[in-house]
Amino acid sequence: MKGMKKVIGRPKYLKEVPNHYCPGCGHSIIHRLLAEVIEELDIRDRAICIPPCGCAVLAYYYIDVDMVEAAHGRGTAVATGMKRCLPDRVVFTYQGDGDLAAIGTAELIHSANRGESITTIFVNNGVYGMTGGQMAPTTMVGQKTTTTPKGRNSVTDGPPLKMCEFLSPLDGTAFLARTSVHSPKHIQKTKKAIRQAFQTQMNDEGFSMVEILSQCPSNWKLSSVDSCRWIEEGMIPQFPLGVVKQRQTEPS
Amino acid sequence: MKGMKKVIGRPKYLKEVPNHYCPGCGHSIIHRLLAEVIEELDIRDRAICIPPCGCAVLAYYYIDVDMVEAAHGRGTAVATGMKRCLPDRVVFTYQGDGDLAAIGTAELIHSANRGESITTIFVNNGVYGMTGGQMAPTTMVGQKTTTTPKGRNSVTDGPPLKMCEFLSPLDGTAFLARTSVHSPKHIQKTKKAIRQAFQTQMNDEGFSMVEILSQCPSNWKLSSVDSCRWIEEGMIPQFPLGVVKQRQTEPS
Amino acid sequence: MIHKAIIAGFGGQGILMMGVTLANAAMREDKQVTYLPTYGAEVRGGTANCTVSVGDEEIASPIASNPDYLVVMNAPSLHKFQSILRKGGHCLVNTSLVHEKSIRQDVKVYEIAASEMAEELGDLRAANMIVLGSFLKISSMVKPETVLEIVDETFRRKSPEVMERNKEALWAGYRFFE
Amino acid sequence: MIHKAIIAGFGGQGILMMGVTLANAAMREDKQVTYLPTYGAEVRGGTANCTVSVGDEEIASPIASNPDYLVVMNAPSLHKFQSILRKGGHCLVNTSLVHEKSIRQDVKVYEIAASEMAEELGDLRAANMIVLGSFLKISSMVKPETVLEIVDETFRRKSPEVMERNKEALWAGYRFFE
Amino acid sequence: MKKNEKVLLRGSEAIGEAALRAGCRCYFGYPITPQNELPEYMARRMAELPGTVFLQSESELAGINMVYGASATGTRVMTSSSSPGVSLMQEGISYLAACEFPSVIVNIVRGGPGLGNIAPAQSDYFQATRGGGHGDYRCIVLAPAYLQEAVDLTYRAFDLADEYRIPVILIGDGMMGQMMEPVVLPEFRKDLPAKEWAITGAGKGPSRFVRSLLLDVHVEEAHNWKLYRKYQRIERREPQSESYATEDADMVVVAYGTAARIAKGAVRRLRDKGMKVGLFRPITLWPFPSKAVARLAESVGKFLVFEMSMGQMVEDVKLALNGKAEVELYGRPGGVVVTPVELSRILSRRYNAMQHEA
Amino acid sequence: MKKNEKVLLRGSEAIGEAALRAGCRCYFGYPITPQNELPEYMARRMAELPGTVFLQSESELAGINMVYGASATGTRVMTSSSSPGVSLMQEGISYLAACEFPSVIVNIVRGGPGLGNIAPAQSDYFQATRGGGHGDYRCIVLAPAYLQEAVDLTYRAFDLADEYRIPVILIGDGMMGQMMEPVVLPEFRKDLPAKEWAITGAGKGPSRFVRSLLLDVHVEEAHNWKLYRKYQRIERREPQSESYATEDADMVVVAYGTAARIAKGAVRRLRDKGMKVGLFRPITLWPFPSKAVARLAESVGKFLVFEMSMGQMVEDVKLALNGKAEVELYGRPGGVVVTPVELSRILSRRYNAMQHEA
Amino acid sequence: MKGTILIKKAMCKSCGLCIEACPKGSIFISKKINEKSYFPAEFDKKNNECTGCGLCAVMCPEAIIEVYREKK
Amino acid sequence: MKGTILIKKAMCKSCGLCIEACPKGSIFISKKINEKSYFPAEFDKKNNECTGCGLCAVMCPEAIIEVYREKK
Ligand SMILES: Cc1ncc(C[n+]2csc(CCOP(=O)(O)OP(=O)(O)O)c2C)c(N)n1
Ligand SMILES: Cc1ncc(C[n+]2csc(CCOP(=O)(O)OP(=O)(O)O)c2C)c(N)n1
Ligand code: SF4
Ligand code: SF4
Ligand code: SF4
Ligand code: SF4
Ligand code: SF4
Ligand code: SF4
Ligand SMILES: [Mg+2]
Ligand SMILES: [Mg+2]
Repeated sequence: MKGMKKVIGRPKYLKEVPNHYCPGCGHSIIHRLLAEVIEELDIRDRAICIPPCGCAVLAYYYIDVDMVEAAHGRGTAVATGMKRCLPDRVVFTYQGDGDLAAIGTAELIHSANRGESITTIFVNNGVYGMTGGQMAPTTMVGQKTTTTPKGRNSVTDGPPLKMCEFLSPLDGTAFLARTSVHSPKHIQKTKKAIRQAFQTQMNDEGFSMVEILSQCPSNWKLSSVDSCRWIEEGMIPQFPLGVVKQRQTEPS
Repeated sequence: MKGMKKVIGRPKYLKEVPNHYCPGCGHSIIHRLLAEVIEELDIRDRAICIPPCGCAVLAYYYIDVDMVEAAHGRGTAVATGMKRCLPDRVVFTYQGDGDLAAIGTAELIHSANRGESITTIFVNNGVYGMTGGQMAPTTMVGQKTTTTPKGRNSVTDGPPLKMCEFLSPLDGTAFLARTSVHSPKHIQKTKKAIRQAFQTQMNDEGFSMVEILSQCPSNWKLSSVDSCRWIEEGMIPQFPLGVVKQRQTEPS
Repeated sequence: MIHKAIIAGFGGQGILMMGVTLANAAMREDKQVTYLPTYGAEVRGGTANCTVSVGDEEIASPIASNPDYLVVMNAPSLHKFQSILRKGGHCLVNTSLVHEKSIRQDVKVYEIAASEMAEELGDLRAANMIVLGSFLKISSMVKPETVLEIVDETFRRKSPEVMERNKEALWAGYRFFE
Repeated sequence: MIHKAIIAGFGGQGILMMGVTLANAAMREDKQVTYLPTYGAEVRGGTANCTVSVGDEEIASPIASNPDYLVVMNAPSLHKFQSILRKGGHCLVNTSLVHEKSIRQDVKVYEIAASEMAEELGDLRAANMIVLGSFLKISSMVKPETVLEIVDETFRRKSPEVMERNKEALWAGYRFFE
Repeated sequence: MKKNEKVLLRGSEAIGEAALRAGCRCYFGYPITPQNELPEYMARRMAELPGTVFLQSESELAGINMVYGASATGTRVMTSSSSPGVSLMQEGISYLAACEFPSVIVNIVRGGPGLGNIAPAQSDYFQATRGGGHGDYRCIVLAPAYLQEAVDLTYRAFDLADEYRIPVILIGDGMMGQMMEPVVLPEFRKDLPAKEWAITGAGKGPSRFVRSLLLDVHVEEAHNWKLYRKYQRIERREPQSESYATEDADMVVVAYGTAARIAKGAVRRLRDKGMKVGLFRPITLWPFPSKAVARLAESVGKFLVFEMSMGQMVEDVKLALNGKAEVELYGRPGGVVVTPVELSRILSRRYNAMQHEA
Repeated sequence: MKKNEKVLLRGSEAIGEAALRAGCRCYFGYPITPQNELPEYMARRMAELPGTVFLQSESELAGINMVYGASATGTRVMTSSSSPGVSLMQEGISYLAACEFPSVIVNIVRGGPGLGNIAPAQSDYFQATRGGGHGDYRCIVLAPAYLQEAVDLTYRAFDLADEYRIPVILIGDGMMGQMMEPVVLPEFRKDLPAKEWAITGAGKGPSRFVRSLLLDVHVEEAHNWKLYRKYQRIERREPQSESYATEDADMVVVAYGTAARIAKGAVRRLRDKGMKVGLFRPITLWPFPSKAVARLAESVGKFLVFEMSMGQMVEDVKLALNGKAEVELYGRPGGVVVTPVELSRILSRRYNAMQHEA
Repeated sequence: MKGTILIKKAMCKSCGLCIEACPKGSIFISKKINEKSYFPAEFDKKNNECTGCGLCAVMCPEAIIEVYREKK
Repeated sequence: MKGTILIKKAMCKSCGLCIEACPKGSIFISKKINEKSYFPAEFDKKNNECTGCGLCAVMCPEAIIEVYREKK
């Protein structure tokens, strides 16, 4: 474009293909951020992603790094196996809330407690996206899902789990942050948090996780724009944003 | 005995049989306390115990209440199934630290978060007793076990998990306490905590757990008396005793 | 004899509803019937389709690899399914959303601008009922009266207005090919 | 020919060590050998025992359901195993801890107050070596020299003193039945 | 809904409704495609039915152990999942079998191994019939081919589970789960008999326990033989199968579930062309209807096993026939659903080859 | 330790040491009796060996998925457990098979089902050979009967796993794990070939991925057939067995592992008494040495399968013989270990009955 | 005009998030359906207020918006 | 004497915890082995200082100590 300079474009490591995500889905935004951070940190050669069973199961089609698919919930165990064999790689799992906070609870907690030098990108959209919108451990009280037709009942189903806060007492966790991708401002903050998490790993400080509130318009049965509003008004009060833990380690 | 009055004897619901526990083992003390509390609360008719895979697997031979053995780590899931079908019974799991804090992590956390109206008697002896003294999630840093021949290394194995503190942020937990059975005084406190936990369940206030530091002379390779000393000097500093959480609910 | 129809379109077009209505009508007529939707792919896509099989003998496979009828409500569906329509089969096309022509010469094609017609009727969402009406005309899988009965029962409880509008749409589509 | 011995006693008596030493010696003599301890019951008990099989042909089962030799280091072990000792078999008893007599008349019984002897030697824990020495005498599964070699190698690195004391104990037990 | 009225139901809903009518009072499960409609149906329906428990478990592992707990109390209980989820239940199923806790487990099988896909498949046959868990045990395995049969077998599954104190696996696939067919629903069960073995608190009586730890090998062996005798009883009494056009057949296709539907369509086509082909359809996969198929071998020389897998049931057919007839496999793994037309082509080729040889 | 020197080792340690010498660099596992000595040995030894990873996983479920991760990087990796723990690994094993990740899994089988006991048993045969997980897949299953063989097969297991990119299960029991026998250890493997399929970061090249999700049924089917062809290759090349005193035998006992040792003892006794009895011992349980046993059926009329279970391998023997000889089962479940003497009594009774009939 | 954007319409899913994000109202939904049957977002060339701020691109889930600014 | 205890020696495992717990030194380890091959704890009848405080019984893992106090 004559007289014009490109200031934003598609990141280098986001493959030039259409994705399968629903319109307005937060996963696609998060994919882009990962591609950007990987480019900026120049770690494409040594990054390994472990995509989940969940809507992001096909992440290998989109982000241009090596990947190994994990069984549902076992991402951090797989990452542990890989990282222990390849300590100089940047190994990260990508997990949904069902994957991470329900079926994968034990693996997550023990990986975090061991302080595995891995990073978890935790996409909290409050539902099981891929399987069609069932209750997730992070579903809000009162939220209707296909398995809570009358809304999540805190008495029978329990309240939503706040994973960042929950993990923070564990010594092994070095960086824990909750962000969101419902507005440009929050997207930029998310990117920063992802970068910090990777950096934490590269400094070998311990386990790092970024929990990202992410819109699932299809299963929330809201428009993309209303989904962003729901994050702002419905979710953030329950899941406050910010760095939940950042361990200060002496420079070594 | 003439002129004398029996002030302490074997509790009614502790069966009159020798047990299989090693000399000085904390499990046997805890069994007795359970029998006493069940007698005092008069709930022998409606108590159901779910013994674990662990040294206490044979608890049904000793404590005179109905029991259903659970697969290793699944106690709270089994208890959930039972209690949901029999809401007026007093359902409690009996679990070791390997059972509860390693393989059973996910079931424990989700049962606690749902606020299942069950009680967990959590015997923390810092090792896998039954299988011969391997590292448990609660093994102390530096402690030698058969799988940590050079002592638990917090870098590769992570530090010990403090389960009471870990569970306390969960809304579903109503009563959480850590006690010990290494001295008569602490034994009495443990009994009180067990009673409170059962009472919590009977008031339908939510999930209750008593974590009990318990001696395993055989695997610690210490005498019974030294084992008690190790609890006092080695474990309690890491696992502070006391009521960690007691939810105040309005009388209903 | 068994007849099979594939109905295909977007997610929100009421495709599955058409199929279920048809299947219910067939059941009411005591015919053998199966209905099969494409199901909840673990990965989302924008399309929906279903297969209805109706006949007087046990239906072996609920899948139609060679359907007698094809109802296409959008362009991708035409691309996807036209090749498997049986020779001499019938293809009903909603031309409001499908602008291309079928490339096959060996099938009968019926065209209806259902969305426009629905707009005229005052309810864009009734397009599926219009097409269903047309389908009843060009096929003979079930009687239109039975479908009316089903529509009546389905919507009466919800809203008599919607029921009336749907019935109207159904007849409009039916009459279109008279 | 294959000979089988069961050695049984308390957990802390060095029972398994006796068996392993025997097995090592048999291996050194190029015999066929298996060693089988009772293993880590998921539930603890106070007893320990092991079975050593030595022979010149492949050993089928490492279990002895009908052993040629029985070495009992405590009373419960006598109760547990005496009935399976083969007719005419040999029963070596540590009378320091086993006060009852064997009830069987069809076996040869050898008695030694090993604990007292060990105390005399100045090391109560050497009782197992004394009994092992006696066993070498009454059986002929392996040569005492080979066992000495093994004991030498096992303990030399740890402590020459302990080695010497064990050897002494071994000979004392051996000589007891000379 | 009037009595005996036909209703058009989706497979998963038909199964769910039949379960509720059979007295199922507890459902524990975890989402997985292609069976999500079943828990979702249970969630909706159980919210209305008093005295029922619907709980979405945190995993299949937790789910099967909740089933174990509920069953221990004598409650009729069900879970459902699909292949990977059912793999996670194997330890639990082994425990259920060992403790003789009745339970109904629905497996809507998908393509595998691994994550595979969600298309119809029959590759969990071994897992279901041989016990994917450890130890000697069996589950009754029911494989409906029609939704009416799915309803009837689900209803029956709870009775079988209670009668024999055994886990019962109902096996289907995504096609069965998603399709709709007219069905007549059975009546709601009332007054289920009490289970005197159930663990419900000792009351005034002696305390009891259920466990599978049997440290004494002779006790464990006795328990194994006790189970074995039960399994033999089931093998004698409960095999079920359908024979179609087998009377004068020269060749018989053996297929179950979805594959059997397709096979029946294919057989019909071949019969129309005058080929003497029949269909044998096992309805119970375990106990396998060995006698019935062996009886056919008295007159039939060739059996063609059609499975949506690389060949698993074929072993049971061979075991049943023990060399008495030729057994061939036509396996289509990975979720491919062939059409009756395609299958009829395959069959006619093999039929003609056979005729040629003879 | 000198080269080729005999050493007296406990079974579990022999397996552990052989694994390390085979180039195993990673061990993940969870305690369970009767195999605790193996992880304990690995913990001790790996603390000394640089570049190795020992990690006690929080469960068998986590353990098998750590194996999966390590294997994905091309590292030789092992886990071990016993029956209930192996049941928990079934999903993971299915994924390993699907992704063709080489791995070695040791199952020191115990009595079951459920918690059972820790005595020697062979009741996980189905699980190991048929795949207790979901989907069409196979694992190579090796069943040593002697500790030297345990060493050799463990060593070989890693090569097989790499060569065929397949999970290999080494199956033993508590007796094998606990007993000591003299063994000669193999040399430490050096310079293992690089695996170009391993996922280690893209480097400068194109990025790669490994997955088992294959949504397109035709792609999944192609993958299944690819696996199938591999399995057929293994079935052609890798069956191993031992025949003992079968040349002139009228009756052959079929047994593996511990049972085979006992059977050999019994056979020797019977031979001493002049009875023409032999032993066929499968060393690979999958691929089952079907051809070898079928060849025996040319001269042998009766096969007696001796299993420490209610009868699982007996199916493979029947399938192999396909009616060509009589197959009988002598099964002892629950952890009971019969003695050679007892077994020889059983055998001689059956032998005499057979002679009588003939 | 300080800035402009390019939308790869063929890949647009019509989620509307760019429109919501644009402070200048420079984007609208096109009336012409794309190959994927979505009505794609379109840059309003007449609006002329685009500052090249990039918010639309930051928001776009499909990463199909390129942002250009006048060279200084 | 204000108190006394009864130890069911046959079931004693000689752990010594009662001895450690007794403030009065009223318990000792017997020299006579029991059926389980343990040297059981024994009440020191001569010591005569037992107060019946019950600490030994509270501590005993085997729950085999009965405590008696003088009737008031
Ligand atoms: C063992 C097992 N159980 C269940 C599933 C089915 N499954 C696939 S993804 C998923 C959950 C998806 O939810 P989440 O993790 O929140 O990811 P999202 O799709 O919302 O991003 C489930 C239950 C599976 N693949 N494996
Ligand atoms: C699935 C499974 N894995 C492993 C085991 C073996 N096992 C039995 S008890 C136990 C742990 C015992 O430790 P803990 O829970 O701390 O109880 P303790 O014996 O110390 O009281 C283990 C690993 C098992 N029974 N099942
Ligand atoms: S279902 Fe939800 S999470 Fe999944 S792709 Fe669609 S919007 Fe995204
Ligand atoms: S091993 Fe430890 S926990 Fe188990 S019975 Fe012995 S002392 Fe108690
Ligand atoms: S760059 Fe800024 S002003 Fe221009 S279209 Fe995008 S959001 Fe609007
Ligand atoms: S944000 Fe992207 S995908 Fe959404 S409407 Fe705008 S350009 Fe299209
Ligand atoms: S009751 Fe008190 S004083 Fe008496 S023996 Fe026991 S501890 Fe000692
Ligand atoms: S505390 Fe009990 S078991 Fe221990 S020594 Fe005293 S009486 Fe014996
Ligand atoms: Mg989610
Ligand atoms: Mg413990």
